[in-house]
Amino acid sequence: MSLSDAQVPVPHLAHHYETIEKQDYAVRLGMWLFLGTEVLLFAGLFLGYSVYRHFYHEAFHEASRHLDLWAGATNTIVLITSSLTVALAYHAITQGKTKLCAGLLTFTIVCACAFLVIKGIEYHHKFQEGALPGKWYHYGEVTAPGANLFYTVYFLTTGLHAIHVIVGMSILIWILARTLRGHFSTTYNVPVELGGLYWHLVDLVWIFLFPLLYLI
Amino acid sequence: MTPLDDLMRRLLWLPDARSTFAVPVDRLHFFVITVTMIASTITGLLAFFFFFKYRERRPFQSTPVVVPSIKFEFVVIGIPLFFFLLWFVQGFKDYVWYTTPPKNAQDVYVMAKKWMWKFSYGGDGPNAIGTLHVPANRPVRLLMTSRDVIHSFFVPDFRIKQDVLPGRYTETWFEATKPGRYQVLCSQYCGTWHSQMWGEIVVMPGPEYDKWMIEQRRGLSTRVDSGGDDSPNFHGSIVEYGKKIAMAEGCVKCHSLDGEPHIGPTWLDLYGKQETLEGGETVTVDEAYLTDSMIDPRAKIVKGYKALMPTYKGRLAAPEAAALVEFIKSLRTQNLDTVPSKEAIYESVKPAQR
Amino acid sequence: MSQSSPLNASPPVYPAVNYLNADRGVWSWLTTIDHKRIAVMYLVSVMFAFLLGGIFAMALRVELLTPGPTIMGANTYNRMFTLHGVVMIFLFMIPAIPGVFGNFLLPLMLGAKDVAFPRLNLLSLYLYWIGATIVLSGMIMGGTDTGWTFYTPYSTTTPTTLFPVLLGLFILGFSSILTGLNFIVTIHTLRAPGLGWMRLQLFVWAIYATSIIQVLATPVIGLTVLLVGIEKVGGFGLFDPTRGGDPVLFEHMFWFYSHPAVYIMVLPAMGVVSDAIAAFARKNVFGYKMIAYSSLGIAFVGFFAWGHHLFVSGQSSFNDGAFAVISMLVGVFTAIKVFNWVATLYRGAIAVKTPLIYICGFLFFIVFGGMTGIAVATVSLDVHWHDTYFVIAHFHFIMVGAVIMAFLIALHYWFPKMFGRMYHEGWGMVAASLIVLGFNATFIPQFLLGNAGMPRRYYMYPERFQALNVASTAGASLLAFGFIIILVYLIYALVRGKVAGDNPWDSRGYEWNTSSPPPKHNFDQTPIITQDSHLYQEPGEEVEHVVI
Amino acid sequence: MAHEANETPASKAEHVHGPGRYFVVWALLLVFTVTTIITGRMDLGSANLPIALLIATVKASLVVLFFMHMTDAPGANRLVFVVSLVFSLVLLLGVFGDLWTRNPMSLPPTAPTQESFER
Repeated sequence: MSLSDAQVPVPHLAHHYETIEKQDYAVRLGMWLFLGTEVLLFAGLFLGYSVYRHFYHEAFHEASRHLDLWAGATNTIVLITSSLTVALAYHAITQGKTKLCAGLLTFTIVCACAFLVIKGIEYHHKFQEGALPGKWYHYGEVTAPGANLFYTVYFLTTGLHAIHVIVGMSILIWILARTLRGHFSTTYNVPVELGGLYWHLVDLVWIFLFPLLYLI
Repeated sequence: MTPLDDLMRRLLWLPDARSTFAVPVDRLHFFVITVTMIASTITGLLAFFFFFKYRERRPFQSTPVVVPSIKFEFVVIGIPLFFFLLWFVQGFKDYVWYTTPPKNAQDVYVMAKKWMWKFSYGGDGPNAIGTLHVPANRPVRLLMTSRDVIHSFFVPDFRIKQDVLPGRYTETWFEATKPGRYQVLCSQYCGTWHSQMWGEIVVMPGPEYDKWMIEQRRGLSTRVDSGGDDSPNFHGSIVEYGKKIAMAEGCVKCHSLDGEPHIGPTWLDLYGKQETLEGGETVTVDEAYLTDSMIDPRAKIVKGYKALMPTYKGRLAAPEAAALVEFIKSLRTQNLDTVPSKEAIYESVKPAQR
Repeated sequence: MSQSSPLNASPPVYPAVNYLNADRGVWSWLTTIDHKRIAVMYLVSVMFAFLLGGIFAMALRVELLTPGPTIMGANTYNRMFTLHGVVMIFLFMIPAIPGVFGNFLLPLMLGAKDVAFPRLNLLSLYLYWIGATIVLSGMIMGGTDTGWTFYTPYSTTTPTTLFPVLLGLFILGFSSILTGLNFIVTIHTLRAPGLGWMRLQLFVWAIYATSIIQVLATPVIGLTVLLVGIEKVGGFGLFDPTRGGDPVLFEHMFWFYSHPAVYIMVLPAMGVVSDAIAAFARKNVFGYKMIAYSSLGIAFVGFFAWGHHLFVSGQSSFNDGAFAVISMLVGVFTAIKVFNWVATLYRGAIAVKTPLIYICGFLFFIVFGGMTGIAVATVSLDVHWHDTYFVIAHFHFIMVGAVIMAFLIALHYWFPKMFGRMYHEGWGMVAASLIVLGFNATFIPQFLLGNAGMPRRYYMYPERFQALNVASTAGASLLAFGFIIILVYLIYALVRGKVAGDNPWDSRGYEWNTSSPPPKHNFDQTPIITQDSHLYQEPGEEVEHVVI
Repeated sequence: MAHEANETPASKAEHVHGPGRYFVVWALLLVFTVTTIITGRMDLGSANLPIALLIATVKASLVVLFFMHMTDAPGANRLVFVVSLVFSLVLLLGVFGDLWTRNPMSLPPTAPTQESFER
């Protein structure tokens, strides 16, 4: 979205801005505002989690023990590492190292795929076990009242997060393509920065989701 | 209750204040609304007066620069804040009193369901659909729950209202101050016939209520004591009459009208339907099947339901059975909205049918 | 600018090249990134939505003429009031003033050539169209009967079509967020040289505060309608009591957006009035800082007041009290504005034109509507009024009495700015008087109905309520008549109206620093702001300073 | 002029830091991840939640401050992000103010069955 004002290959100054700096400033502010809306979007889901954890403390505790901790932990490490590489990619492009940047972006995208694959395997297990949300719930292991709601919250939060991973990944692929075509340079790299910001947000959400769902 | 209170009440179209809570509420209401009317009128008139007083006297007229002093700012913040906080304090005090039922209050259980109110008393007390009998000048606490969606229990004369939530209880209480009949309305939107989900509270003098309760407990009372027109020579459409009977006989306790299967099959779209019976054979629901099922309910049980329905042989006169059939026939999804019903259905209180 | 003396005034000329005729053809409109053209397209769209919502409203009023069925069945009625609410709130109220006048005027008032992200702006409009289409297609697909509040578990169990409406609202939410985001960035980055924060026009401040709410609150309603949709289609049970869910949680999440959403609608209205009063009284805005900060105050405090919609819902008494006392603060901020508006008229040079009639009505309506809001936020009183026509009357006083009045003020005040032509003043006055009168006649009986105890969303009602309902319907027809007059003379003015000239009101708002209608890029050269807006003295004239 | 745009720290201020600090942050994040797994499985009872949240907050802060360059961001951007967090808390606290003090019989776990009601 905020990227749209910079779709032209060279640092393009839209007619209503006086300087590139001002335009970059505007675009960054727009991105942060957008990240703010994302925070509130997830806040609604975290609210749902908190409320039902408050009501069904036992069930949530018990059910969290039935999630695959190692899948969750691996995914955490994968996302943190991908966050590092995307930060490094931005650093590389500011220094004009286009190839390094492209390599790091590729690595990030691979990480994103890895995350989705692991998540998919986890989902697959849950489907087989019947640890499903709401009316589909027929998992015998957790019987405390409210267990179905744990899985409702689990699928909603991780599902929305996974959608964000896919969106973030698509943005990174687009940026990678433009990097390879040589659109970015030491002077013009705002899209890389913004794509990176979005990806960090995806990481941020997971940093909270992981302990809340898997650990407590 | 002063004459001034009465005058205000009439001016504002408020119903009479018939509970202990209504009196302080109305007082505060009058205070708030009077200040509101004065403030808004003054604002409008002042603006109007300025339009005249400071009208443009020549084209392109210059004007002075007018700025507020600190004093002005304090005044414009202080005056509204003072009034608003005053109202809040008084209102919250009354509200806390209203949300704290007295210890000696008598409990009545209220169950809301699309689109009716059901009341039951503790112990061996009676159950009733649509009508709640309570004593005057004694606190009554209502413990309410809903069977389907959110409803809201609203008695304008008592100035009380409380949402009724499915799956949990909410409570409210009141102390009626004068015997009489007061309407109960559902005020939380709950579907097609939300606007007809009415009930009635019958407030009786204490001793009379006690006598009534003893009679109910003995299970002797079958007398018709509701305000509605329950006489057999009911003037109105036969469908409406059927609806009344369905309510009065408690049919709707087990047969829903909204398509949702309950203890018995739903009545919605029932007429004309092919039903599979317990034995496996099928039957078309027609007048004959419906009438037979009232007289001998256990003969042809629809698959998936238990044989729980008591016989209504001897309890329903022929015209009543016919009216019921007509009522069932009228319940079709596509013309759900044409079921005529204008008034609350006030039905008699019968002992629990067990 | 018409600083020139009236004596040598030449007849106004219509600018030969302006944004309206700079490019031609439908395609040039649909692909435009010019904020002014986008504003005009918004204007047409919201007027259509208003017409639709108005027709629903009239049908509802006619149905309520008699206690029993009048012209439609119960299910039709229930679908119709849902649509009236959804269309009026999400398709008209929320985009109306920001979408039309915010888009048109914000860059002009800032001395900018466009909004910060012009393409994003067009995307907002397209999302609005897509969302609106989906919502309205839901109506054709059978309609929704939940009311615009979608309370669970009714909404998740109703047999009617709900999903298109929820999906449409989700998309409309995006449109709203992107508009807000765009405006915030615009105000931060595109102010003309010399235009500091304390020189911004109050309309800009109001839009700024509105945008903050849009950005912060809208994601939550987006998520909430999504959850209801998922629950309805997939049975996830998040708000379903039979699966351990809590329907009151839905109410919390819904009102976390929908209460601030009231300020999304009313704050721009207040901004319009602040500017229009100054222009027509030829006065500096009295208490500029107080009005500006109170806009931000309302935006902020408005987020802490949602619980007053849940007083009788089973919410705890502690929360009831906390939310009630915070709601009072919103009232104080509004009161500050009202005092300052009236004081702005003091010692002005007031030209009584059509917008002034609406302003007079607005001042009465917002005080009465606002203070009845305080009344319903007074907990013990709300118990009786909650979900009755009193609440309906209260929020229509704010929504129609304040917002639509302000919309009409804006439309009349800036009509020459937008189209360079004037409407007929006489007809304007007639329509304005009709509307102010008709409005009172429609909604004052509804206050009384609420007192008498008539709950909202009632298809049929006990006979004792009939007299007031008939009065209200009569008022509504007056109101509708007024709107029809406006529509007719505005369309006439658009085609045949007198050429207005660049600044027919001799207003000193910054948006008049260019021709009317403005050229494609707003200003031939970037304006440099040297003084506050709305100062009505001639250059070099000695200024009289008054402190009250 | 839009003054703020000019207040932006000399446009690429962050470049004075080498990539080294990203690696340090990454290492810290990994350490905290391991810590939270260990403390999470230790079953510390009621302390579990605060500890997990504390660690998560520290990790998130690291990401925001260094990976997302919040340390170098202009005031408006910081304000935007902080405000969104504040309002998330408002949402949470407003609802919990209700849950903590609501009449217990109005809360889901005590949901009565229909049978218990029909007496």
